[in-house]
Amino acid sequence: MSTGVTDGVAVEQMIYTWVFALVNALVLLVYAPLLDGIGRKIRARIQRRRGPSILQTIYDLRKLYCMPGIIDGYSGRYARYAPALTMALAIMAGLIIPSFLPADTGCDLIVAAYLLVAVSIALTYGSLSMSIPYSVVGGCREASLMMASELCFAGAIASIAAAYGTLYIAVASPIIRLDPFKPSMIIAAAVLAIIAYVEGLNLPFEISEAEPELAGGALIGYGGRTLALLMHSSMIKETLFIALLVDLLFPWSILGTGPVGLVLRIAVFTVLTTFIYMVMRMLDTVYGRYTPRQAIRALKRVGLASIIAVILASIGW
Amino acid sequence: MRRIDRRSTWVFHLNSGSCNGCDIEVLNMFAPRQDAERLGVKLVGSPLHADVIVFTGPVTLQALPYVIRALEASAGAVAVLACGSCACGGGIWHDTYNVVGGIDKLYEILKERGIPRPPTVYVPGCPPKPEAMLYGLMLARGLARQKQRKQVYVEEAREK
Amino acid sequence: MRCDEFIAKTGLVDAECVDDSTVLVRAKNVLETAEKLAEYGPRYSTGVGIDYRPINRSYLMHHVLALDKDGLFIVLEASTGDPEPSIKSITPVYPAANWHEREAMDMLGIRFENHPEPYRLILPDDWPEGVYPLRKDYPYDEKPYDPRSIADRAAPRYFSAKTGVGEKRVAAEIPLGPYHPALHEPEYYELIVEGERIVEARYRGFYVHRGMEKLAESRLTYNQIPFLAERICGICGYTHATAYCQAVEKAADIRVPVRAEYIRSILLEIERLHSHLLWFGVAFHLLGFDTGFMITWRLREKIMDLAELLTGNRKTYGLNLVGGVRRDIDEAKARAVLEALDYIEGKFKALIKQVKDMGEIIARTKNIGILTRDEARKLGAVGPHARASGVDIDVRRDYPYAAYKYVDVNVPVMDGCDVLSRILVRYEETLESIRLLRVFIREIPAGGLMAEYGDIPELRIGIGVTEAPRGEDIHYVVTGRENKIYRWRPRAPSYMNLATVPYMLVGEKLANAPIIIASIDPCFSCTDHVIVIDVGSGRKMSLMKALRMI
Amino acid sequence: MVASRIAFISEIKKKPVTEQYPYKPISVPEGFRGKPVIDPEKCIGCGACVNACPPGALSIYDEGNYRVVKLFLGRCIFCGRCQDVCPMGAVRLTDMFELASLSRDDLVQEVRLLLEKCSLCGKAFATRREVRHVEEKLDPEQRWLAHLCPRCRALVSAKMIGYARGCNR
Repeated sequence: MSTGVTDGVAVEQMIYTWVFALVNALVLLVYAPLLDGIGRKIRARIQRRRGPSILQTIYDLRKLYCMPGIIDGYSGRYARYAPALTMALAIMAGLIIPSFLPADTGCDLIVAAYLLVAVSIALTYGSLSMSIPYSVVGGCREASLMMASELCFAGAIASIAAAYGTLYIAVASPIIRLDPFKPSMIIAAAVLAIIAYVEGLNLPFEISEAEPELAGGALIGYGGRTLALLMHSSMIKETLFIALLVDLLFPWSILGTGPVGLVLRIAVFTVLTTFIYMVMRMLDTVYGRYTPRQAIRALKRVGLASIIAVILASIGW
Repeated sequence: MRRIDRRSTWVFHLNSGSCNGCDIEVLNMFAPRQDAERLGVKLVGSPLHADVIVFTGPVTLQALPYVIRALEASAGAVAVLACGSCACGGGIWHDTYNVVGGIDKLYEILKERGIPRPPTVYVPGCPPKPEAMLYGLMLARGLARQKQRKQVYVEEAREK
Repeated sequence: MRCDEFIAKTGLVDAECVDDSTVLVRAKNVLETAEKLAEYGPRYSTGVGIDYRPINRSYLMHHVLALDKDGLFIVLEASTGDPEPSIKSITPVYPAANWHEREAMDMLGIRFENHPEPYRLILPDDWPEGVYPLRKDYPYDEKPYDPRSIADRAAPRYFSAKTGVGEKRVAAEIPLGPYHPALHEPEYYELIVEGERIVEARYRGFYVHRGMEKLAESRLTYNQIPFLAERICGICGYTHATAYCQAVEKAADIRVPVRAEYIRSILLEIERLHSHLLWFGVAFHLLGFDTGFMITWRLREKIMDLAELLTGNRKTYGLNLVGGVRRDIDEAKARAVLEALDYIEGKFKALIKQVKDMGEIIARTKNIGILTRDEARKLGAVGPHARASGVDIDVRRDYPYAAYKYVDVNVPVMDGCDVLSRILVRYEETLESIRLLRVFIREIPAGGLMAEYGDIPELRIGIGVTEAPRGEDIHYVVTGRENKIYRWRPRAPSYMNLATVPYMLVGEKLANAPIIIASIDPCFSCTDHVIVIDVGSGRKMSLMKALRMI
Repeated sequence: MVASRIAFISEIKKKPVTEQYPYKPISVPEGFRGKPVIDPEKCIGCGACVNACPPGALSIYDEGNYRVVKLFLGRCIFCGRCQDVCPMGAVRLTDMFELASLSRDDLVQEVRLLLEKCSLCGKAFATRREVRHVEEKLDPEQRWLAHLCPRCRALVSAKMIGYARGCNR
């Protein structure tokens, strides 16, 4: 699609792509908090509680969006821009990573990774420019966790690149799949899943917002609308990590094209992401919290696995 | 002032020197039996996130400055839930040398500092049942009817 | 050993028997006598300063030493004259006397010679010098200054909610907490670190000082104080009410009916169950395992129901009066207790078994927060905390009271000395509580609930002691006239245990500080009241910030 | 290790234990110590409860022609001592616990009882009901004594004892 703009089909294709992308991003805005609500319900049920309505997170966000933004008065200037920036980056990631509709924006895995990491960085930097120690600590924890998991992410990308012999890993490409018959790709898929788990702030890796230790960590100095933006964007980020995994894992080409294929894609995508999310939330519920050290140590092992995946992939396994 | 949201209420727990009885019952609201989360109530750790402040304790002199700081920081809060006898009226130690004596005395001090008195729900009890606190929250949300009213009985003069 | 045997054995000349298990030693030279008594290996239990001026123009300091093996209390009395009261400190001999002497210093203005840390402990920092609230000439309801004047006191800075304005940022000194911002609990530690090792820990607390002792001897009467005592602590209040009543009963020689003793014991055990389950929940929550919190609190709800059924309220049972109890336990209620116990026992065992399988939780508790046996003894640690360090003490067995006189109590002792041992000791104790409750329900005799007694004699000493969920709870009472108490001094178990926390923290990695503080069961953890001072730069920062630097 | 995690997750199949409280009322056991209520018809204003109340939630004072017994729930610790000591059985702890209210004023119960004036000195000294209560316990010929304030009563009875002993002074 990168060829001539004059080509009518290509133009039509491009319009479709970006309309799809827009729809994806918009639906994500609602879908991510909905997933969070489902997660809270599951958590409650495992704890034998009735739990909130699955729309609860949406209600919470609605309330926060209706409030004026509150920021700790002693925070640095950057802290004030961080919420909007984080949201913008999250929406951008939502645009280019194909989710419900097959928006083939030519999204490269590396670009997707960069954008998702940028969401975390924006959030972390905001929390670091606060004067509240909890916020700073939360930011530091988030940063160290991010660095450790991004290293694993890089390993997974490298193994895919090695397996397919290309540095352009189009997420929507029907060719590049995490082949379930190749050991290296199985490991890569597992690593990607773990990263999605870690980045989704699930226990035992939920160390940056640790409620009993840090009282909300990075988010503590924000209130009202700014808090809503940050919470909302990190939910979107979490959902996009799962979306990326599903995109790379599922052989979408078997669904065919046309309206039927489209509907099938939406259904399969929704079911798969919801399912993966629910499993993650279940695990989250039955784990205790690592100390930052333990978390990094655990991620080191994942990093080691991803290096093995690179080696396996380069020898063709 | 912003109205309280009926579907989503985040509470921040502020202890001003209470005996822990009320504090545990506040936590108990979120235990499986009562499960306040089903009503959209969430306990938050930052006063900036709070819609409602759950206030316990009689306000000791040692704690007073901290309490004032915390109330000043909770800009988004729209109501206060004064839980227990200590918060409502100073409790058994309402007049001792180290106790300010309940939330109303605190409001007097706050008034001089230019902080208006927020809408307050008094929840008596020593400690109140978690359900009584939930009821207080529902009252603050406007979803429950107040049952307790002032009762005055005046004996009528009758011929002997 | 009985009191008179002890006096004969030691050859103390100025000693007399208060009752069978209490010796009063009137020391001319308190330090010398204290050193002499130290040969018998006593544990420092509590220290009581008394304004005795209305009686004989002197101040008294009563140090209570406990001989656990013999079930004997030694009251070591030192007295001093009026204008400038001064007594030799015995803290060099008994480190555990540190806080008690400082408290007497704060509240009565007694000076202790050679005290290693003569700093303020109880009263607010800006409390005026020379004003001593526990002196008899100080009115209980007089505030030494207008509360408004301290509203601006330099409290650790909160963050302001205004957007964008304010001074240039400074590192905040105290972070706010999970459910409790500036204060949830009367604890506040200053940690001094070198790199990642803690080299010193200091304590400042008593944010919840409510002037209770003064209130008791001024406004309240004998039978009102049990309700005040119950409100010392919202978690283990009933044990305080019982200890107080036992103290007065001992002073006035009142015999409580046996049925009333059983009822007291049943409720004490119910309170222990509720308190231990609560602690398990909070510990799990701190370790990030919220499901564990929910499960224990779900089981605990059954205990709360029992309390409500037996006493009419979930907490603050309000059951005790001097001389007995106010409510009976009938057949139906006894059956409800047994049913609830059956429900809880299996489920609780299963939960702990599952938790023992969880690697991340074991890793965060094993070999963390070591308190050696010697340290525990020296500092006077009590309760499950001491028992997890191999100190074999339990008031229920050593100084039997209420219905524990009639049954055998098994005391679980472990020598892991770490957080994990404290968890396991409390687990064993929970099961023992369930067993004891079954025994009590089975063996409770018929009889009255309240003893008959006349006027309570004046100026008698009474010591009431119970095993609270957190350890030995000792109430010291001097009776007064006009239906009022002369001096009442409750000493909660956490008072002793908190002093051990700095010792557990010193030398530890900073990352483990939160769960260590929680492990003594200070009702809730106070991880957020910890300040860290870096020796190198002299800079203060929060614990959590320092954690990250590791 | 995995087995215990699965055991935790499998709890999801069981029914939640949550009650439906604000929507469905909950029951409290018999003997629950809820809101204390003074039965104004029975109360005689003797003040026994005020003396027994540990926190001082109950107070008693005279205002005009009335003696006021005031109960401030906001300070009440629900111990039930008032119920124990009330000679008339007028104070009772009910099973009401939903006491939350939007104003402090709503937490007050007042019972205003008419005062009786001493038939000698004319000073108000007790409520009419209390006088009547004492009267009923006395022999008919002594009933007039109940209408005297404690001071006058002491004077009068001292005189009477003097007469009885045959002392003329």
